[in-house]
Amino acid sequence: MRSVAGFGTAERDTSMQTVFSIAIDALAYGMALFIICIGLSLTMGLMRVVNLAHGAFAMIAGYIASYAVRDLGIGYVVAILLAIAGTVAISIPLERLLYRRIYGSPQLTQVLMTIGITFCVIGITNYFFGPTLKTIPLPAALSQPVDLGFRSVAAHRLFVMACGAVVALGLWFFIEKTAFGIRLRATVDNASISEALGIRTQAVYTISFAIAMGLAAFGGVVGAEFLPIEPYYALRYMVTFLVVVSVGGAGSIPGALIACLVLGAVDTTGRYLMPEFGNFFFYAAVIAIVWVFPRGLLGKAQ
Amino acid sequence: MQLVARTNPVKTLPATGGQVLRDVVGVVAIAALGVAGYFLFPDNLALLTRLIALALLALSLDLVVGYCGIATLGHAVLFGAGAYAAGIACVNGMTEPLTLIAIGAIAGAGAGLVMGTIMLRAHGLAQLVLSIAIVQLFHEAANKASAYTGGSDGLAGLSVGPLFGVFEFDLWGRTAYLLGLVLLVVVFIGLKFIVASPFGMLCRGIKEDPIRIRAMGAFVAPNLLKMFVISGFVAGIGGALAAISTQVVGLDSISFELSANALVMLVLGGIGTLYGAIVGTIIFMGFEHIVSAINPFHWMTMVGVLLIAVVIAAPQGVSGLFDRLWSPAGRGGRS
Amino acid sequence: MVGRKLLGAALGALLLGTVSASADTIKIGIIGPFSGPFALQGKNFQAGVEAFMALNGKSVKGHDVEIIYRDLPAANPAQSRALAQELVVKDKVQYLGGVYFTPDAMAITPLLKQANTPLVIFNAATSAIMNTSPLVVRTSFTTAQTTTPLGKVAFDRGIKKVISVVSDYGPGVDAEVAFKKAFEAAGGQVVEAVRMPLNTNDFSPIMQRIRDSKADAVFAFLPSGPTTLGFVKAYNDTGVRQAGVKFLAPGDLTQESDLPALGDGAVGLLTSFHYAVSHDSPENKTFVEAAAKAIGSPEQLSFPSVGAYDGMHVIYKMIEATDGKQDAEKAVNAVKGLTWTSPRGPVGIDPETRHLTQNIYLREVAKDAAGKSYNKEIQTFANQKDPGLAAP
Amino acid sequence: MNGVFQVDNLSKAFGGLTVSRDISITMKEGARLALIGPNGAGKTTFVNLVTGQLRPDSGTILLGGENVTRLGSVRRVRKGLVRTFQVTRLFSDMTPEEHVTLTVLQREGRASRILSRFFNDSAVAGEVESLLDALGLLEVARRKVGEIAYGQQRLLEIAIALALKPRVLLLDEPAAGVPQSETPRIEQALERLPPSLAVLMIEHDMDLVFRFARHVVVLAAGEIIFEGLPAEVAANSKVREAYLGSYANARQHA
Repeated sequence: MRSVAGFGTAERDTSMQTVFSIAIDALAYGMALFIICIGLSLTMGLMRVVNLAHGAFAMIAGYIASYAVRDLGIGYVVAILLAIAGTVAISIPLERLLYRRIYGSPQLTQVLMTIGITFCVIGITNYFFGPTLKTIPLPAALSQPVDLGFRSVAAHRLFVMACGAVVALGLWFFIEKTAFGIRLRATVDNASISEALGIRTQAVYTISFAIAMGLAAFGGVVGAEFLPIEPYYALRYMVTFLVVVSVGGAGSIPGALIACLVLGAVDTTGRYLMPEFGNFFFYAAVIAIVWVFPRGLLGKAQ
Repeated sequence: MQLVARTNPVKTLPATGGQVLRDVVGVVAIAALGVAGYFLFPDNLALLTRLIALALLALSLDLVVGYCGIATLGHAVLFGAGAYAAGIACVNGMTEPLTLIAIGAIAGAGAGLVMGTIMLRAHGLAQLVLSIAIVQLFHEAANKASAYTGGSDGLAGLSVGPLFGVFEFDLWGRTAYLLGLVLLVVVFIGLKFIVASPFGMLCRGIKEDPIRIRAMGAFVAPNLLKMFVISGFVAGIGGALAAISTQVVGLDSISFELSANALVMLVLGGIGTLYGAIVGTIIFMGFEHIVSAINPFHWMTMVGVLLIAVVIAAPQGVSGLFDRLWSPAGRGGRS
Repeated sequence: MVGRKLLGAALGALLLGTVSASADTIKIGIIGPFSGPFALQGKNFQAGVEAFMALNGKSVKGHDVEIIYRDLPAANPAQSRALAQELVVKDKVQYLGGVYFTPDAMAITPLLKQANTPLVIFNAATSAIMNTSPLVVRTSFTTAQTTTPLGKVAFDRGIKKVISVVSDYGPGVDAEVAFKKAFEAAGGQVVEAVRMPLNTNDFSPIMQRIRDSKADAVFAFLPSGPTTLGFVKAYNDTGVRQAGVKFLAPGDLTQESDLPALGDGAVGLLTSFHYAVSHDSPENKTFVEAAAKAIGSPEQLSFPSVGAYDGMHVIYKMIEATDGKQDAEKAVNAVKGLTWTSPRGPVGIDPETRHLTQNIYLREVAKDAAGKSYNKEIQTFANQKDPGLAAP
Repeated sequence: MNGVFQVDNLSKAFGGLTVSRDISITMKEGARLALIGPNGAGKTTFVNLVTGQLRPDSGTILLGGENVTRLGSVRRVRKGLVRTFQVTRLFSDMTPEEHVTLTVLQREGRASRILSRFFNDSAVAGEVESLLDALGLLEVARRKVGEIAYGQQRLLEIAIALALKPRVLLLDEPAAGVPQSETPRIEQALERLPPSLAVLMIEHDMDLVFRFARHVVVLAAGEIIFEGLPAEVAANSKVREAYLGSYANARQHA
């Protein structure tokens, strides 16, 4: 009798461990998605630009970071900062020259323009850096496994989760509590009145765009362990980013966070339980969520 | 009821005729262009046939995007349904080409019914995402059902019988091209009638303001669904044509990539005119073909530049640009 | 509108019509993924072709050879057929070569008879292609061919229980079936066979399943590139490797161009394949030197290059046999039973199947003196035919 | 009291906020009723409830004796309950002729037809012309709506409504946003509405109300506070308090 009972407990322990283990994986993956996607949520929700080239900027950052760490031997954290700065520096002239023309344009025009930009970025990257994968070596502290008691987790995954939390809180504070956030929201609500009130809306747009690109860059580098950097990155994950942002409700930080965590959890659990139908779970969840929340989880009414 | 009862209007409106004339010219131009293509590029007919199949997809997409205002990135579902239906029928012994086209059209219409039913639930961005989810699910389903579809290896071994029992689908692709051209012209004329019909006007109205249409006493969703079915019918013809002419059906025919390409071609040409769909397909595919032949390794950048240039130079699409040139005074108000 | 379109058409004619054949030039059309996500494989095709021509000259028996490359970025049979048709009809190529993906090859084979053109496949690795036309010759491998020896070797190394994890597409399923058959024939047991979607980004749930299965080893097949990288990373990060689960795979997974990205995580992985860039022979040394020069940087060199190199060898033999005349049947007959020493070792064209008979090697990822990862060949299985074709 | 249109005890609340409370209205054929009230009184909510854009929490709506409370907005229109919009809802790319033709075709159940031409029925064309003529829109019949004057757009709204041959017509501020110079044309159009038609008009312009209405209902905070003849409205102290006073004040300040 005792042995049977003992066996039962062991069985339950293992299954609990499995649930925890899956939850941790799901959280890490969801947070990585969140960091990359939140910038897109801002551009789509606040600036009303369907920026399909978002992934292209994340990819540019990945290349910069990879080059910095591998070829210049710069430290990981400095490389992240460098990648963000570099990506923003590249994005600002693009905003001036190209994006400014499509603010307020029909969505389809924006799609055409940003797909064009994506193609160019892919082509140019391929030309200069070749088609191979580029890794961003992690510092020793992040590449070790950390023992959580019931299993070991790569320290990098914990780092990603922490980054996600910091980004979510920081961004929330920035948009809700700072003077710039107020200007940004005012500009979004009514650009012409804001302009009349003395807000320099063009500058607000430029800065918002730069912030969104900075977030893309951060996400591209930090998330590279999940979504490896290669020239086709920009197209390969375009759909995932677009889906996640829309499901969350464009422009909503908590919405994007919930969407990433929910979809991350569905994806991870689905792939564990029935890997052969992994994509079915993900997209069925997307359809179900959109069916119940036609404007996205926390999307605002038109 | 006095207003309605009065039958003798003071002034009489002249008959409408200009638009009809324009459309006759347009159809003749398409047919002439097609025949010219046959003689100018006798060695590129397979490519041109593929162009026609994709033009049919773009036309079908225009019905939904341009006339109903529904953005979709999953339209290849309808194309793929037609292609696979024709392909599976052909592998199972149904080799008569026109029957295969009909089978494709019906399958496409069925897929349109399913897709429309799901997509009409949402609006805007959420709708776009639904379309993506649907095309991914169908793609996955086609991959899973490899016993019927050949999965990722593609459905091969289609041996299509000769058209009318006489004209073989051969290496040079003349039969396939001419069949495609005739289908394109017929479909185009049919669609011109449909978009000019009361139903077409109703859909244009729904695109601009569904609430107004409801206040006029017309249902919105059933009409949009109807357009989805028509759109599926056209896309299904395109898919079946692709299956017949290439004798292989691959997963790419039901992919997000194909859907996105079709949308790019359509927007490039200009939405809501039907001409834009054809012009966009010719420009995109022609440009891609030329630059990828010149430099097979780095042509993608050039295509990107083309798209950006079009947005800057002709935000309404290339046919919009043409419209402005055609009647510089008339259409200034479009924004 | 008419004017505009005609202008476009005329321009197109101008651009397309400039290639005209000189009488004494034999053209070879090569279709491959030269751009897009598989551009690296396409580049390897080109490197193999250019290396062969650099070493063996640009003419055969006085006939000049000209190569025309056509880009087919992803599996797209309709486009593939259109390109092949154009190459045959317009560019008047006498030989077709290349083709990375199976459906693309399937789209071309029905054309060959009427076109009187042989197709030499440099890569596309599904067994069934060879049955679709007698004018196809293949100088690459099939997944069944490279995988089958792994089943026996795994059992011999004391592995009794294996979990198979493959991407859910043609080659993945081929690999699973071939491994299972060979491993179970040897006496082992495949405890679980998992097929996962192609576009999986996070593999940790799969790793959890591998752990749960209590297998001694995991047999894996994924398309090369980002997915493989993610899989190998997860294998290391989630402690599956530390738990002692061995890693077995066909060599597609540890192709040389991916090794720098895989890094230390790949060391010790066991794969079976027909070619390693590190293969120790004078023929290979010459080849690698020439191909590295062609591709620009030697790290990008990988297995499609040798498929292309040997493919060119076969095409040159065909040209020799037909003396420059277009006769597909004669050309194909001439290379049936042909044997030669390829950079990968001794090879021959099986006269029955027209597929390459070759050695398959068991390799282990190791580090060389300079700290670079490479595939170290540790065992040879000589003269392997394609089991997929041998037993239909 | 039985009429062509009868609303009984209609109520609606959003969360805790009651926007309509126990509203009852009866209209006979040929009625000319004005619904007035200060901003936020719930007038447009009332129209939305009656036409089916919103679901009432309780109450019934009878049209010609038939209970239509559970019908959707489209079915109500088809039964003859037609509205215009406070802010014009028109298709800027289409012409007035196309608007009215589409409406007539739809009324006859032919708007969803694929296999017929839009302009090929002389009976329809004749009806469209007479409607446009009656509202003075004939000379702009072939211009795009985006290019015609706002007053003409308001008239087109009425033309569309009339093309549906309504039994009950709800006019939501027909003169809103129309420049002073164009209001006479609107007034003229209202005067010439078919006499048998029951018309309910929401309006802020009191001159227009007094000229048009034979009966006035005043709504404040979602409740009817007055019902009677136009002449009595000004005298009613409740109304003065709730509405006219503040309205007059607002006007003086403006």
